[in-house]
Amino acid sequence: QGVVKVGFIGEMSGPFAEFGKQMETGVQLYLKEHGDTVAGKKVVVIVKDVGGPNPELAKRHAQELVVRDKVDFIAGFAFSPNALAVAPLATEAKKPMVIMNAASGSLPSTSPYIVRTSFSLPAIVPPISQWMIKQGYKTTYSMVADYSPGHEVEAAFMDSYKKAGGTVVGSVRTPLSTMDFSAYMQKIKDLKPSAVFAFVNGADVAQSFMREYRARNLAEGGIAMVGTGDITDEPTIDSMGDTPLGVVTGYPYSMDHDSPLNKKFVQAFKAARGQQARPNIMAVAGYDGMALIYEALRKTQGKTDGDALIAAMKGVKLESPRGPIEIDAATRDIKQRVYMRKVQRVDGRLANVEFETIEPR
Amino acid sequence: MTKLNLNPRQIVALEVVFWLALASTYFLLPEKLVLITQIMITGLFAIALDIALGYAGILTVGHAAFFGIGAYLAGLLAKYGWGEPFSGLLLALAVCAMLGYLLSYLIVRGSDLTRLMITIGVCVLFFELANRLTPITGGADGLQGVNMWPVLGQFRFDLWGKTAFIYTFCIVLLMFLAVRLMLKSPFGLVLRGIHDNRRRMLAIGSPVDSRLRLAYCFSAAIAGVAGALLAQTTQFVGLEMLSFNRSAEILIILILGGTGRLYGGLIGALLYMTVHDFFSDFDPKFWMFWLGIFLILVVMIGRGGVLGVLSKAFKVREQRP
Amino acid sequence: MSDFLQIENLTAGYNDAVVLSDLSVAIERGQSLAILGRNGVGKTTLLETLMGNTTVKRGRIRWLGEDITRLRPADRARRGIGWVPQEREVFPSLTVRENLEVIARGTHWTLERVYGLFPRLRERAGNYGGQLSGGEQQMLAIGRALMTNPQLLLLDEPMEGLAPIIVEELSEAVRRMCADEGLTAIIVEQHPVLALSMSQHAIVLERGVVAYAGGSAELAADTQLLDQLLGVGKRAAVS
Amino acid sequence: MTTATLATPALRTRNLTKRFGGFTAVNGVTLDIAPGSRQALIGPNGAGKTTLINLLTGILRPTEGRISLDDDDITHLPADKRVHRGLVRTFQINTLFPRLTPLQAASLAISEREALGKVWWRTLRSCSWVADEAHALLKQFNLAQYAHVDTAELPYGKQRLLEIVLALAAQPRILLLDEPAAGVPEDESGELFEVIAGLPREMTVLFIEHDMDLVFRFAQRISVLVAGAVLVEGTPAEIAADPQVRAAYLGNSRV
Amino acid sequence: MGIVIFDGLAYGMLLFLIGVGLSITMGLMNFVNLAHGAFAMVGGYVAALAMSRLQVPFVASLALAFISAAVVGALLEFVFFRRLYRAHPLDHVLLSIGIVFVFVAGGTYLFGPTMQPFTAPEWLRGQISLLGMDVGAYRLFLIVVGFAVLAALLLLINKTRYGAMVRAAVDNQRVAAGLGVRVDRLFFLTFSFGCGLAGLGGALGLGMLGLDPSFPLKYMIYFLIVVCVGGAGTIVGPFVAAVLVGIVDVGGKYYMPELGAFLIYVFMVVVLLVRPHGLIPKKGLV
Ligand SMILES: Nc1ncnc2c1ncn2[C@@H]1O[C@H](COP(=O)(O)OP(=O)(O)OP(=O)(O)O)[C@@H](O)[C@H]1O
Ligand SMILES: Nc1ncnc2c1ncn2[C@@H]1O[C@H](COP(=O)(O)OP(=O)(O)OP(=O)(O)O)[C@@H](O)[C@H]1O
Ligand SMILES: [Mg+2]
Ligand SMILES: [Mg+2]
Repeated sequence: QGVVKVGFIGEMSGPFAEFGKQMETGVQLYLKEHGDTVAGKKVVVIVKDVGGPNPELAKRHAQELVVRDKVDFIAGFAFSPNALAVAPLATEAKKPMVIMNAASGSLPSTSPYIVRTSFSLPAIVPPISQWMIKQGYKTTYSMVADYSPGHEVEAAFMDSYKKAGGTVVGSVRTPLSTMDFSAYMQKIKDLKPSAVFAFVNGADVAQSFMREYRARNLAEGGIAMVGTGDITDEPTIDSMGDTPLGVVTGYPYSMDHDSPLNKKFVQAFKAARGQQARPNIMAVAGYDGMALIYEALRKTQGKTDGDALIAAMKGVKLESPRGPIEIDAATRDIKQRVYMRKVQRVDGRLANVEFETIEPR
Repeated sequence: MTKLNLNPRQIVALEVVFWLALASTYFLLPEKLVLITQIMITGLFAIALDIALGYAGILTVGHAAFFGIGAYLAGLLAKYGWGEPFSGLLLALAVCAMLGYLLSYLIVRGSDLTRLMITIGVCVLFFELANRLTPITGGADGLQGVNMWPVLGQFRFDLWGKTAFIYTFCIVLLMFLAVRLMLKSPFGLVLRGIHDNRRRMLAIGSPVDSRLRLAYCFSAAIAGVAGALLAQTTQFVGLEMLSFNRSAEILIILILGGTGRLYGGLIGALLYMTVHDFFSDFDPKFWMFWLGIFLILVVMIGRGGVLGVLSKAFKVREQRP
Repeated sequence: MSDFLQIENLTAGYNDAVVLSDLSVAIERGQSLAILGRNGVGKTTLLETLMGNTTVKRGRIRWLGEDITRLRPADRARRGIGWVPQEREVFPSLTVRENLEVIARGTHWTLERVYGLFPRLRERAGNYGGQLSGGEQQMLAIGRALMTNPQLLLLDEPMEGLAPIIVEELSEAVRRMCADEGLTAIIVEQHPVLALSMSQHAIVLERGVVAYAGGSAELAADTQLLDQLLGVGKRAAVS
Repeated sequence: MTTATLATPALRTRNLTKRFGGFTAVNGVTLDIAPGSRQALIGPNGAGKTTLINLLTGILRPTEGRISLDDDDITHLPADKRVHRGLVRTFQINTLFPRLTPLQAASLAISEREALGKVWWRTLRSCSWVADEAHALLKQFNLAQYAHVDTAELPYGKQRLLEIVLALAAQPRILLLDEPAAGVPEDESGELFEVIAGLPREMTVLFIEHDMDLVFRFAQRISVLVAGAVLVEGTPAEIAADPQVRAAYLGNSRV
Repeated sequence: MGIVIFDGLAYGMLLFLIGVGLSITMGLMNFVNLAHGAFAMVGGYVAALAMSRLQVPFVASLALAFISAAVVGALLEFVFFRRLYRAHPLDHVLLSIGIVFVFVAGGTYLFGPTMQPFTAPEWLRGQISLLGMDVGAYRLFLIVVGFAVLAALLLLINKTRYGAMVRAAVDNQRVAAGLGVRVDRLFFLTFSFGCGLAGLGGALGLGMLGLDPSFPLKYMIYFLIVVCVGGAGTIVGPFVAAVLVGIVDVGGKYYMPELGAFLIYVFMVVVLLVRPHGLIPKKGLV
């Protein structure tokens, strides 16, 4: 019996350990649920830790996975630079590379062997701005983390929000190391826009960000908080107390998405990681990434030729815990819904409750 | 404890053995070539730091500034159409030397803590600059499209990292020999003197500050070359190459190996990265714990890093200076 | 047998290097001792050993009937041994006053009394130790040792760098304290005449062993022996 | 004209003053030191002798006043440049290279003198004359047996000698010695001063010393500094006889 | 304007509260203690868990945070740090970084990689009207505690022999011991005290910075800035520096947000170029 090897490169330690663990849990859940054999081949996952944005280590791991371990797929990647550093290698080695988080817009175009099962940041922003206008938020202050993903989000937002007829009354890029958001919130309070559009760089930042939003009574002053789902990410939302209640975000996945598949998924996730654990988009992308790999292997009947595999992946449609998804045949990027959600208390915990679904164009 | 006596000739023999052993990994560990290549580059970077820290006594936790700038220079040159490897190295060398010399005016003054903070500050500022200049540097996503031409027009950088290994080995050896020569030169002795007693150096007529500036410039240039090597062999430049964390990590590597000891940087890199590699294979989630324990053990067993401990077991007969 | 201070068959040095070998000396209360010898014979090492700063290989040190060979330096000081180290070693980042007060114990010696002995220190009281002139530092080091109210005072080249007039006053003061206040001194000096005039007994060290032990007055009188041991007999005779 | 040149002092200060905060350590010192002279500087502890040397060598900047070397104003010249002009000092409190051997330390001083200080492209070993000269110097001061021992492990007295060796390695024209004999045994301090006295006639030597035997044996002229200012200056005989000096400094010591 | 300065002051106070312990271990005792944040983290976790699991009141949990960080500090001092006081500063770096790694990994193992939840007690939530401004109650509390700690430390270090003893022992351990200073005990107490202060700061930081296992690494530079810009080894120096850094940081974010991360580092470099020994240099430095 043949073996198919999947090299998984993720953040298993350090400040970003949760990222890697989410993706890896998703991967393992899929294996557990569907057995480790597909098309007559046994699937083996080899886990490598990069600990954070560390392109040369990611590339080294990838190179070793290809040369020494002879893997057939490379997967994982929470950070775009790690994925971007490996992209040329995937091209040269002709190995399909499944991105399970990295959200840089142009990522799939950097190698013909890349597919993405997570999401692209710029892609989820326009639905949010359109919803804001519909909601009557005509003036907005934009606040993004000062690094390239933040820049991408900012550009996408400015563009789509203005096109939809809104006015951006001000914008700021917050340094990654910002610990104290008091000045930014004060400024917003003084400018009185109808909403803030926010994207932050991490869960740790989101906590103090939300706390300051509440402490200054911005919500009471009629300034709504809207953002990408990163600011109310499930694994961290419990650490925020009541501060995010009422915040609206747009995102491809909520743990509280109402579907049987998702219920099963969440349950399995909790069984694997403990009752307090919360899956987020990375876990789902990991899960779907494996589903995609299985699907491709089924199509090639277990053949592991890179070109055949990538061809098999194009246009695949899957039912994911987040809803239906499709790998765009042209771009190899994911096509999926964006859900608008509001933070509410459900069963005594904070949840992103979906209230509107925007289908992909 | 009886000390093993070593005479200078035996030491040179040991050095040759060291480099031969390093070269032989090409045949012995063909699957680990990338790791060893990166170890050599990190070792070179640590040697660069050692010139500033171990020999000139300039406490710096900002050397990633030069490493990163070297990397960006080499990367940008290749990205914008001139992928010839040696020119990238030369460019990094020249620019970083110049930059190091200019910055030395800010750094070679004040106390240890001041130098520490100024170097950190400068490094963070460069990091932020690169982060801001996204159109040029790629920002946090990193610099893509670094296309290296074959070395000498012959040897492509291959998937197995063979070319990268040999190329890196040669460059690192070359730089190492230059540093080795420098340390045995009058200038090397001057640096040890300044480290030992700055006041007396002034009294024997040494323009201490200008000597330190030269050392800093030297150190910056080599750090730049190391960065360029990494950029070329990885064919990618990440913002992290400029980060404070990298500055701190290289400091740990150097201290682990032993400062002011020529081989400290290489040994430190070898040890740190293999231990890191081992632990992160063995326990990908908690390697940091084991690495921490390892560092603590090294300090508790003996001071002055690995070479500091070794040097207590051996006695080197002084050679005539 | 005295039970003031006894050094028995002491072998000591730094780590592996043995500097003092099989050295025995005993002194009694009020009977000060001069230690003479050329550079590097181990005079400082002997004092450092009394303070507990060296590696003792063999032998014992008994102080007031108690074996203190393994006692920690701080506890020796607290049992009444005052120390003036060779290179002064005042605390550079403490003011003169802090230097004196920081280790003050007991009441016999007070700030005022030290200032009385060295008026110069009073003038510089607010200056930092590191800013003092060499001689001022020397005074401070002596004053500091006195502030611990010692019964035994270890003086390692205390006169180095002091002006002649201060040397004169200081040696007189030490003589007086020994006579009137029950203080005992161990004096290491490069100037044998001075040291011998301040002590009752003397030893001459040669490469870590005692080459001569006897009365100070006898040694001072024996110019030939002085010349033989220290090469300074002629000069001593002249003055 | 020629007489005028001959009379030019090797080192001259005019109204040299140094204040630390409110405290005046050196107060309007005006000195002329003739070429080739052997001059002593004495005075009570804290009189400002070391501070004066620090001013002369550029370790401290004067608050007021000027310093000239061979008629050139060097008041603002950096310390290392003064050494290259031949103005070299030793330290009262050992200021050596604890982790270098005496041989390395001497070689270092010689290399800096020979402008080899920034030569990094050739080994020191290939400049064999440096080590040879260093060896010769160490031998002259009976330090040859310690040539390869770390300075930190040298007995104190030998370290004092190394102080002088390092100064001489710079081939001074004017040598400033701050208590060179302190800590050196009596017989050897005599020998040491013989060596100092035997230095080339054209070398100017200014020394601080508290050992009056040595001062009166070796000095041609003596300046007495009290409370930062020059109290008197004169020949040894004049100084010995001066009642003011006796009261402030000498006491009843045997002179 | 007023509110910006107030916020900056509060932020600076927090930096002072966490950083001042470092000024003691690093500035006064000359131990390059990069593990300072680890002790702050211990205090933070103890306070957070005491409050959430054991329902200990906030103020009592602050005391617990001080004590537990001091005990952990004492333990590590006894096993590791005391052996290295005389070692080269770079050995300090290696040891303390090793300890940081262990704490970060240990923290992740015990408490998971995510932020600790923290809810300030009722009386510290909301806003309070002060001088016509609506100021955060928690921030006001930080300012009050900051001044109290400052006053207490000044009394301890300047009005007792304790501070001089530590400085003497740091200047010259051999001689201090030879004159009767029980250096071991003195350093033990001082180090533990510095760690306790870190723990207190870590607990107070819960309401502003939050806490996760990477705390010791994330904020290391900030503590260093406060201590070095202020003048290591003093108490007033870090205080002034922390307040300045706080106000510059908050003011910069409000008035010149384009400068972003540049501002604080440019500020630091400029201050250090103008005053190489810090704003208020340690006495006796020449
Ligand atoms: N820290 C040390 N480590 C090793 N050896 C040392 C150390 N300090 C001194 N020595 C050696 O011990 C011997 C005795 O030195 P010591 O300082 O006791 O001499 P001394 O009689 O006081 O000389 P001096 O008159 O110069 O002060 C010398 O040979 C010296 O080289
Ligand atoms: N940096 C300084 N700050 C304040 N006072 C200082 C400083 N340096 C020296 N002094 C003071 O200046 C005076 C002169 O010191 P100096 O070292 O010149 O004396 P000296 O004549 O060499 O004395 P000695 O014979 O004791 O060596 C002393 O009282 C000293 O305390
Ligand atoms: Mg001695
Ligand atoms: Mg003096």
